[in-house]
Amino acid sequence: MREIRYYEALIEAMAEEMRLDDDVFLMGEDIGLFGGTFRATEGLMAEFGSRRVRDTPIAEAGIVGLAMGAALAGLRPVPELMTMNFAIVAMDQIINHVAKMHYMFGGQFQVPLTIRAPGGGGTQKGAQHSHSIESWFVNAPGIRVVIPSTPYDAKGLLKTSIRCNDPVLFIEHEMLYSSVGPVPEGEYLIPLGEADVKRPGSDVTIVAWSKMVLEALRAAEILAGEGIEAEVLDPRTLDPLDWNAIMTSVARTRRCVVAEEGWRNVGVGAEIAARLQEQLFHELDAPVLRVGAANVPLPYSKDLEQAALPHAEDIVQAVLKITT
Amino acid sequence: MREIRYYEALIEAMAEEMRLDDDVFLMGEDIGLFGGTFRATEGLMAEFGSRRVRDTPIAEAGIVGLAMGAALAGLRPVPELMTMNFAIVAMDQIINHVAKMHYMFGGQFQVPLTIRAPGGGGTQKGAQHSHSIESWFVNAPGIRVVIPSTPYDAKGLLKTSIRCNDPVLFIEHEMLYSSVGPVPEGEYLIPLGEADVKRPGSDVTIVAWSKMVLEALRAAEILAGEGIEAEVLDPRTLDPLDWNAIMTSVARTRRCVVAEEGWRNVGVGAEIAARLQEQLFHELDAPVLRVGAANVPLPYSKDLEQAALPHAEDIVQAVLKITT
Amino acid sequence: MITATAKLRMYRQMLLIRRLEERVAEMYGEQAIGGFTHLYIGQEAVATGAISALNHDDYVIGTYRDHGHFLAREGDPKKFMAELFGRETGICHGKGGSMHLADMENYFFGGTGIVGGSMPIAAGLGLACSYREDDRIVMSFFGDGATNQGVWHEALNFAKIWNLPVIFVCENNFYGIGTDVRLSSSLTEVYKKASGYGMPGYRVNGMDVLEVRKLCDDVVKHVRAGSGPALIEARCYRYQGHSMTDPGRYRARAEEDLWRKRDPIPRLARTLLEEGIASEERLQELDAEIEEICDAAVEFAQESPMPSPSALYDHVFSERYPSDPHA
Amino acid sequence: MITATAKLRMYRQMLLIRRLEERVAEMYGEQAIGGFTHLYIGQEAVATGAISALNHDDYVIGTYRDHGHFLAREGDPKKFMAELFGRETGICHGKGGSMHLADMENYFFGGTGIVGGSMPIAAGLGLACSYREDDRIVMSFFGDGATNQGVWHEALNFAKIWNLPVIFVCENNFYGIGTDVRLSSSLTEVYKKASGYGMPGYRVNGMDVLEVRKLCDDVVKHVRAGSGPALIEARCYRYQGHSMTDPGRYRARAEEDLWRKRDPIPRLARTLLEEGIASEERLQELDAEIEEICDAAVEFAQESPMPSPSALYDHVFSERYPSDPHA
Ligand SMILES: Cc1ncc(C[n+]2csc(CCOP(=O)(O)OP(=O)(O)O)c2C)c(N)n1
Ligand SMILES: Cc1ncc(C[n+]2csc(CCOP(=O)(O)OP(=O)(O)O)c2C)c(N)n1
Ligand SMILES: [Mg+2]
Ligand SMILES: [Mg+2]
Repeated sequence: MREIRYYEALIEAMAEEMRLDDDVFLMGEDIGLFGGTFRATEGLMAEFGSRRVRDTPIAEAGIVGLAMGAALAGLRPVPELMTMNFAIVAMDQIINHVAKMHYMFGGQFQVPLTIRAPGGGGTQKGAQHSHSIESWFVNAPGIRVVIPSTPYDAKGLLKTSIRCNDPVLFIEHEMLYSSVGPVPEGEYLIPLGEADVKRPGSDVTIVAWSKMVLEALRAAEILAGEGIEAEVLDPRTLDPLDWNAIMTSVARTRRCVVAEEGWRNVGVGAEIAARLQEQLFHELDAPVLRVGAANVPLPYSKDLEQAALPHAEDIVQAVLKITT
Repeated sequence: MREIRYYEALIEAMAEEMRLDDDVFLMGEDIGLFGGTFRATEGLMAEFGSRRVRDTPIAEAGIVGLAMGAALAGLRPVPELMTMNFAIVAMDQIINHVAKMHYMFGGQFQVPLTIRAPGGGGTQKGAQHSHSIESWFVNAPGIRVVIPSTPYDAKGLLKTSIRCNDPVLFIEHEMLYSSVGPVPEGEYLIPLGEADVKRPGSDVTIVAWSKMVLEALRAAEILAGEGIEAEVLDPRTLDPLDWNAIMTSVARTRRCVVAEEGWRNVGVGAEIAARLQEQLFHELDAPVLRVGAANVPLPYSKDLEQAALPHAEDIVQAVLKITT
Repeated sequence: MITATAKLRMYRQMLLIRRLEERVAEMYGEQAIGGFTHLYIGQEAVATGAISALNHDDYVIGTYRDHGHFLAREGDPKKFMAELFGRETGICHGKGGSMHLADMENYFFGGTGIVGGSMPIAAGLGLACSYREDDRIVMSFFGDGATNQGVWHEALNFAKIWNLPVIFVCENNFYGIGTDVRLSSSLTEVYKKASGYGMPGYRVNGMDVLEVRKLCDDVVKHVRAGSGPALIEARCYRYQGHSMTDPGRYRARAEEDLWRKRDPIPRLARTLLEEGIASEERLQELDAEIEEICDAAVEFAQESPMPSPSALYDHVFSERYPSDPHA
Repeated sequence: MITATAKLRMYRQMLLIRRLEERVAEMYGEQAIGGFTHLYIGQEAVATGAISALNHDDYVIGTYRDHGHFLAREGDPKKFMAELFGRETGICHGKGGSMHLADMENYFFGGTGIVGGSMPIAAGLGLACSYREDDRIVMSFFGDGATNQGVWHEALNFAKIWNLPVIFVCENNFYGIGTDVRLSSSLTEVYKKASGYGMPGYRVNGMDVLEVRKLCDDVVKHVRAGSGPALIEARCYRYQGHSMTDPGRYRARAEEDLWRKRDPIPRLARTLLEEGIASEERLQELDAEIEEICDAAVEFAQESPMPSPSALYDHVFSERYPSDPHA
């Protein structure tokens, strides 16, 4: 199968949906003429013009709010926010408006909106550009949270998100944009709420998403060397979250480590650990351990930043703690 | 000891600190002439005038940002946000600025800022006024989270917060303002990070904060009727969080229920449950259960709202599940 | 030129809003209604005059002070009252309440509780109109206090640079809760804020429904023709407290009296009589009609069932998945 | 009247910024510097002229494009370069990097990465000045793109209603990353946005350090005297890409050439020579001096240690508690 980059998969997904449906349009900062800070909209203005690929002022709350209004009127906007940290600027529009309108109006209006934004650190962008805050959006009901780790998942899930009649926060990762993976020619969709086993294993389950899937796979390699077969489970979407797949896998392996790039303290991993011990209290052979970012804003200095972020080695350590 | 209301305790704390230190001042929407939506600043403009009790425009990001600037310059602002839902409007200022400046500037500036805001539902204010989102602020490092349940704790902790050289998010509760409790005359401080046993017990530990402490105490009464002695532990501050007290209590009772008003999914309770099973895996006689809000925006209709919010009865059910 | 029928319809509309809200106040007192409830009494001329200049399928959006706009949009008084009672038959099935009325059939997008929060959404509705090149326009209502909120600025800028068909109607009642506009706003003549966006700004007497209508007929014509967004400041006054719980000590008695003399309803009544559009008798008939509508609305609300407990998890999403709570 | 010494100092200042940033570009190429790095080259006259009109203890705050302001504030070139190298000896001990320079000793409050985010903070610094009635003032630097952000609006409104001593300096370089100001802003003559706040607005040629200084001397005098906030638009041009990774395809070659002819450094050099303030030789000496400073800065950075791993948990809070991570 052909291999393409993560950002190219995103471009294909958007282009295909835009060709199929004139209601789909893009808006965001420097997504048009400039082609997108991370090239994720490259070439789209050339094909679709400035009506459907709209460069905006720097006003995140406005971007989300305008997209929200257009969605209420039945269009399918796909706004891009340059980073998840800037999504915080639009937090009120996303949480108090986008995620609540359908409910508080008793289902009268739908909000078919897909907000794209990359999270993640690792490139020394410091404390105001690099954080992973998916946990807040999973905590608050009313918005789907999609967070693919491979080009294949990125394309299939973005197409599904754009067709979804509910708001979706589609979280990308700065370090994944240039990653390469197999993506079939032509159209396919991946349903929300279906986890994917990125590597099968029998001794321990590693639940990881976004860039941490790559770290988990590296960890699994290392662990295989130690004779430990780790299963790497990628939920791919955090709302809905495929509890069934997680419970089934851990019921089998009886051990679990959750790896996320966000702050570990009150992260999504905490919810997974909490539910595992609720539902598999007697099946678990060891505590569920969590790997995540250190409880600090991300520092600029390379070594410090790396020390703050979770890596394969941390996952290995956690697995060894509960398997030996 | 005399008994006063929660909001009166807050007023005393602010008035005392303002008398002691001219650098302390208040700002917020309708806190002056109007006396505060929940009366928590009543009479302060009369005593301190409009220089130190400042009515602001409706601009939450601006309110927090201006307070932040004043704090950087060495003042001790105590801005009020009318509800936690409106704090979301100021989310970028709080998370990307207030919580990160000290770190990202290598400790050069301090941010002695205390942001006051009430969370909580129960009065049919609907989906945009009633949520409890403390979990986000506990997830993000750099800001202290204080969340008192009684007039006594409210006064002592607010005074400590105002004197703290780091930013504090001081979370009140709309349903607690008129609650009454003993508060000694004169000055006292309560250190951050010290949990308080609101009721001692030996059979199960109920960790609860803010209004849920009242629900937990009601639950403990009911459980006592069933011959179950519940210990009600109120951390009082969520950052720093008194892990020591929680671990010690649960190591003794071997059972724990966490009760919070925020959405249970990825709430602070998830972190507590996750750490308990990490550290007390072999001591726990039963899974740690969590009680929290249903995974929905708060509906207006009274019965629906009550159904969405956690109550003593839910705590009782959870405790019975793990004790019988 | 405003026809006699139009004038009579506006009178009826204002009276309906006034009387229904008087019932709301009464029912709130009886605790049949809860939460935050913000009355529109005194400002009826603004929503009535402005909205009457629109087509049925134009888009309208407002704030938590939304009773008047919902009703001026021809929302059903029964579903209105039932919503405030939190009943299953309410326009939002009891999920929204007073602050979050919305009405899909009448293109009324609510009913939002975050001051300023509706501004970019209004611009977004305008974006949809311009994107589809239908000849709809948008009317966005908000208060004087909202104009100091950041998203207000963003929305006006977006509307201007993209030439969106949006009429921003500021209902300047001179207070945001208890805060005088002079304490909160660097420009107290709100219409002048339009200059910061190269947008036309107009001021109108919001206590005179005919003046409001006249100006809006004009502005609607231009905006529909593609002239881009406009800002209207309608100066008005709310006769009640900010919400049902507001004692309202911050306003001078004399000021309140002055504005009560400008009550838009008797004012239009005088015109109707002077112009021979309606007789005393006709107006009394109208009163009676409206009383009946109010009675029927309250009765409908009282007799309607509460939402079923299972409704709690409805409408979080329109599409469900197995792992959703109680899916 | 700007003295000869002042002019010479400004020349030296601009040259130092230019040369140091050329080193930054070089070091970035060698991957000694990472993250987002935004060069100020071309805009030196703005920070240099404006900040030279301030007292040492006035407050200054800027954006991620902060090298020029940090240096114009007399920040130490060594600590500057060390910070960009992420070293322990950096002004922020390596925690901030290029976007987050700050300098307590010189009252420079950074260095913020959220476009518009520094605006209310600047007003808050002004609030502190007015609260204490010291005669400090605040100078806040930001770009054309920032003026469309909501907090920009809130900050100007606050500053005006509270009469805060803040000078808002917009460095209009006509682009926000690749977006032309004409596509993003309803008023492209940014200084006119002041009218939306009843605030004086001024425009100045940001490529002429003497004009910038002259205007700022004036505005500083008024603001310090209590006349309230003011907005200055300094029209300028960045010669490099938005950040080190920007190919900059969105600008026309002709436009770039035009602005390069307006380079503020040779321009001032000509004046210095014409007015006999400095000779060719003196200017060459200056070049040499500054080369040495740059060499020393780079050397210092290269030889400085990386932060110790334990520094990771320092400065999250200034006061620690037992339950803090690694307390
Ligand atoms: C973001 C936000 N901040 C504060 C509030 C609380 N609040 C509700 S209405 C109101 C005053 C609004 O005044 P104005 O815009 O003039 O509208 P009016 O109530 O006068 O119609 C305030 C401060 C809110 N609902 N949302
Ligand atoms: C809230 C936010 N949105 C987007 C960005 C990404 N970004 C960084 S600089 C920039 C352009 C800013 O343009 P301008 O204000 O004109 O300043 P200039 O870079 O031209 O000096 C953008 C969009 C950001 N840092 N913060
Ligand atoms: Mg008002
Ligand atoms: Mg610019």
